[in-house]
Amino acid sequence: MAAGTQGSLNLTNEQPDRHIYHMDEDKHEIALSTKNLEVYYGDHLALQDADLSFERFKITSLIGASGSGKSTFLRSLNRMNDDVATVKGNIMYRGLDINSQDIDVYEMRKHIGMVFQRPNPFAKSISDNITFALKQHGEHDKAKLAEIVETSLKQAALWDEVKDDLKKSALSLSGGQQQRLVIARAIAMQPDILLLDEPASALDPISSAKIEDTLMELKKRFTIIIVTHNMQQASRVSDYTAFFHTGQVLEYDLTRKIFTRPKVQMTIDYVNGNFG
Amino acid sequence: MLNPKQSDKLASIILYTIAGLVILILAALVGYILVQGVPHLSWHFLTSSSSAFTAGGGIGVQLFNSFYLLIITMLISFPIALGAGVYLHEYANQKSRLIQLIRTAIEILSSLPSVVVGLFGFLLFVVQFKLGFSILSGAIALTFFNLPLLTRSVEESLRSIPDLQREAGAALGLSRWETVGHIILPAAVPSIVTGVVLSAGRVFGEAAALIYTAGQSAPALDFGDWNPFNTASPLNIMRPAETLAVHIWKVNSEGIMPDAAAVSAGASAVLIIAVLLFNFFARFLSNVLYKRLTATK
Amino acid sequence: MDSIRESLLKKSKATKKDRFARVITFSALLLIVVVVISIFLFVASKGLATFFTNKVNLWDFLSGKKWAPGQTNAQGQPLTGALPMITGSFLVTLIAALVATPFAIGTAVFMTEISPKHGAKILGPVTELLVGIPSVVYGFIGLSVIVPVMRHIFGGSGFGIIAGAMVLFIMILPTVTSMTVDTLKSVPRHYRESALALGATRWQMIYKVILRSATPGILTAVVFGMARAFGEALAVQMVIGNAPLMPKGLTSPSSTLTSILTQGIGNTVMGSLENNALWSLALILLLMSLVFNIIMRAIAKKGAM
Amino acid sequence: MKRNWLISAAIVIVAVCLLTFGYATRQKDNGVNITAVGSTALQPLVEAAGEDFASENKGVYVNVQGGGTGTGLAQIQSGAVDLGNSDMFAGEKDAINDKKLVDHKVSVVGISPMINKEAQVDHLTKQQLIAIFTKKVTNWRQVGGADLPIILINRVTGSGTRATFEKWGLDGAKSADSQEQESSGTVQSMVSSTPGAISYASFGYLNDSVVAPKIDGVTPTNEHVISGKWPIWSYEHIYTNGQPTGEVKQFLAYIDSKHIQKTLVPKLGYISVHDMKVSRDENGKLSTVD
Repeated sequence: MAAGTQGSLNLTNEQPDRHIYHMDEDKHEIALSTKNLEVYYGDHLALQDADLSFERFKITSLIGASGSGKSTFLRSLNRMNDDVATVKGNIMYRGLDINSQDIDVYEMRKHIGMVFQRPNPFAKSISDNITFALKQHGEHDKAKLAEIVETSLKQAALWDEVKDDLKKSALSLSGGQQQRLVIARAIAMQPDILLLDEPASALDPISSAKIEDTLMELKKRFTIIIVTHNMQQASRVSDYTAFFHTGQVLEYDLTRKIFTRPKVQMTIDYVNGNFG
Repeated sequence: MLNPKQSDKLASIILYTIAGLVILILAALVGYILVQGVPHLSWHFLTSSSSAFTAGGGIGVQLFNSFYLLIITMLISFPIALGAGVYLHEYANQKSRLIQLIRTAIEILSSLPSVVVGLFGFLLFVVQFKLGFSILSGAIALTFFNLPLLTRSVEESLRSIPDLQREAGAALGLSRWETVGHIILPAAVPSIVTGVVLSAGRVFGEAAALIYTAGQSAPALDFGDWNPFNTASPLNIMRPAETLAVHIWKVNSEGIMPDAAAVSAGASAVLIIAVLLFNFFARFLSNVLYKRLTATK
Repeated sequence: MDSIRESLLKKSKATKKDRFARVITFSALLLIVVVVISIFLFVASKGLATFFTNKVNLWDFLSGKKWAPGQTNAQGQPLTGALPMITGSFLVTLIAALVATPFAIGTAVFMTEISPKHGAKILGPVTELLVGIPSVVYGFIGLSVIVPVMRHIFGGSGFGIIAGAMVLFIMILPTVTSMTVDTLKSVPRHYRESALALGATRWQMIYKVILRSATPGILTAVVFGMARAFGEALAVQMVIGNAPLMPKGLTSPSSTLTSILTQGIGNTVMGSLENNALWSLALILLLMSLVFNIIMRAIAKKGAM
Repeated sequence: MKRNWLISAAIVIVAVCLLTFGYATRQKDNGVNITAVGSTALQPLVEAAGEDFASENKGVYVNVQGGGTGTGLAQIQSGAVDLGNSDMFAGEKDAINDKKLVDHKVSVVGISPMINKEAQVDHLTKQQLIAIFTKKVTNWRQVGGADLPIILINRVTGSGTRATFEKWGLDGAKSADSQEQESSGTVQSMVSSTPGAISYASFGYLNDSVVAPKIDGVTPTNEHVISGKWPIWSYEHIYTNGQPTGEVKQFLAYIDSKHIQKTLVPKLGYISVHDMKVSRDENGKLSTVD
């Protein structure tokens, strides 16, 4: 379809319809990339033609108005949409197309973790929330599990608040704490890539700031892709930003470029708060 | 015309009256049964075996049969209902026509008069498979009658657990089965137990499906013999077993013992108390189980 | 690196277990389906024998007013008119539902909007308790309490449609109420809050907002109760008078499909016309519960839109 | 995880061991089971006799179930059970082929009309009784009682009691359509609680709460049945498929024995066949017994 516009840098002064940053595999280590990704809900085409590459140990923000397809895109990356939608195209990870039927989905999700908009801890104790999946995956060494609980809670900046009552129900935590617990739970799996779907949108400003700090810390060890509504948040934490509009990626570039000199008119409007 | 404030007041009064009336009706119902029955209760009544035509018969065997049959029925029907409920809600494609058809079929089965289920069980199990009038035949018939309700309630319980929990499991690389088995089901325990308690109540009170399957005679049991292969053993599942509800039905319809009315009233009260105790026990168990499985205090 | 690639391409243990679980749970469902189908086939084969083996005219069966399968009319046709029972079943069910609905809604509103604490504490256990009472006990209470009251009010014998409907009303009330409570509870909180914020009185909020948005759920509860009432046998049989006659009024003895079916089935010989005719009644019951089910689904679908 | 496995394995092993042990040590004399199905009226008698019989003959169990006369005859005809209990001659049921069935009359039961007390009627002529049940008479006043409408309650079509009552009480007339009940107990409590009600049941259900009227001056008592003065009575039958053998034969002989006929039978409100001074065949022909 619009394949001609992508990949080549647009050097004319005319404003383009789309602008997709092309990541050179020699210069950047690419953790994940998509090719011609299309998502259908029934007959409805919710996302088309998404070709994006995500650099390792960087944070990439996905921004756009509600219904622009950014969450759909994110959820397709580790195939959380399999039950509700038809996803076509390729998702390349470690040289494999993980959107193929041959891939063991459960195995893949161990490496591509996800955190959701609303905190969803299990109705278990704080430490069980973190160790449960690890136990299921075959880790039974108690000392090691305890260590993982501590490090992942520390990484998620929750350790100091809960270290004395790890046996307490996770449901007794506040919303912000729950969300950080969920992040701790995700990173305890030692994934390669962490997908975050508006992780701070349901939280108060203080919790939200804490989560941002956590993210900055985490990007040293994980590749992070985050969907957000919050422009400031995107500009503060991310290295790259993709702007979604009506089911298409209109612009993808370094974050500072998107927020200072966007090339597409729609992006300018959105970033400046003219709609959305 | 009334102004909004007045109509608000009037409505409140009406609502209070209706709610009060309903509670009154239901309380009167339970009270009536208890008041009629409790005076006839005695240790002798609860433990001795029944008598066909003289006064002073008890309901000991029937009481034991009711519980035993309930347990056997649950042992057969609960795993099936659990499996089917899990498949219907966690695995099946909800939009599939076939699944919708199956759901409809199951619900229709649940509104079939139980006498039809009983006769079906009679012709198939008692006569065809030569299981005879036995606890086993009765339990299978009750299973048929119980499955739709139980499956439906398992499914409803699973539905009440938010999808967020399923997503959480999936995002950690847990398979659907691991998520269901370790996260969804434990969280659904209280509401599944409610469903079990409700269907257990129905099993307790069911008579028509059992008349032709578990039979309506209660041979005396030897409570010193717990070998399930002996005929007089309480645990034998191949013996005929009249339950409390069937006994009430029989006493009311054909009973010629002089104290038929008293036996019937006493047995009804016992039945209510038994259901009450069973509910209480099941709730207690579900609380313990829920706490153990979810580590919430 | 390579080990991860390999593990992605191989089916993991979890996947294998998951497939196994899928097969197991599916076979449980399959088992139920087999049971359902075999019962359907069983009832259908017996019930249709009346028409195919005994050559009873379907129309005569549905519209005939005289039920005496052992006897024949002037043309030598067996008297298998099921209309009295069909009418009786519908009347008791409808009246029971009509009476139960306002009570159920009123109680449910009281329990969710006015006094939620007491509501859950009282209704849940009572409902669970009442389903455990054998219907024969309901029947006897009907016989000793409701029938004399009816006799007092309306004269005559006291047996009849009204008495049957009253017993059914009490039997279905807890179920319909608790289902209605569930529906009301599922109305989102902000509906209430925004209505109250707009200055509505509590009654206006309940009437215009909550009941409106809960209507499909309430209807489902009522239809569900009707389905239950339609299939109930023993209790109704004792108070309705159980005479296979067209109901002359709401207080004259009449009968329902289930009552005639239940009491006749042991006294007829398997395979005879008398017996087959009873199975035809069972078939009607099955078809009726199919209809109730379709209605419930239609309501649910409409509510979802 | 590992420990849970061990525990469940241990439970299964213990359960299997217990079952094996139970199976190995079970009583080996689980011998003979006699199954009887049918008339609920006859059930208590056969049940009680069966218990006595089993205690005297170790290893024999008599399993008695109700289900109704129709069920009993159908099942004995198909050979699914050993004994079929019936309130009527098998030949009276159209759908039963009685060629292979062997009749064993175990007792006689008298049937009487019963009337609610408020009707204030304690004697009727047979003509009046027929008029009442055919709805030619609709108020108790017309037969000398209170001014109260008559409420008919019948047993269900196909019941033995109803067939007997119509044949001998109404001289073959069919009762008018009315409400029907399945069981004698229900009928009895309905008549006692419903003003103006009339129905019928076997003598065992008569008590102070209802009135059993004289018919043509004869009171419904066992003596009058035995002498043949009270016409409404029938045999209780146990049918076998072919001539009985072995334990079944012994059991039938046991029921027919003096021991049962003199004790259990009268206790249950039945009349021993041996006491009868009259007998009746399938077509209703009455003859005197010497």
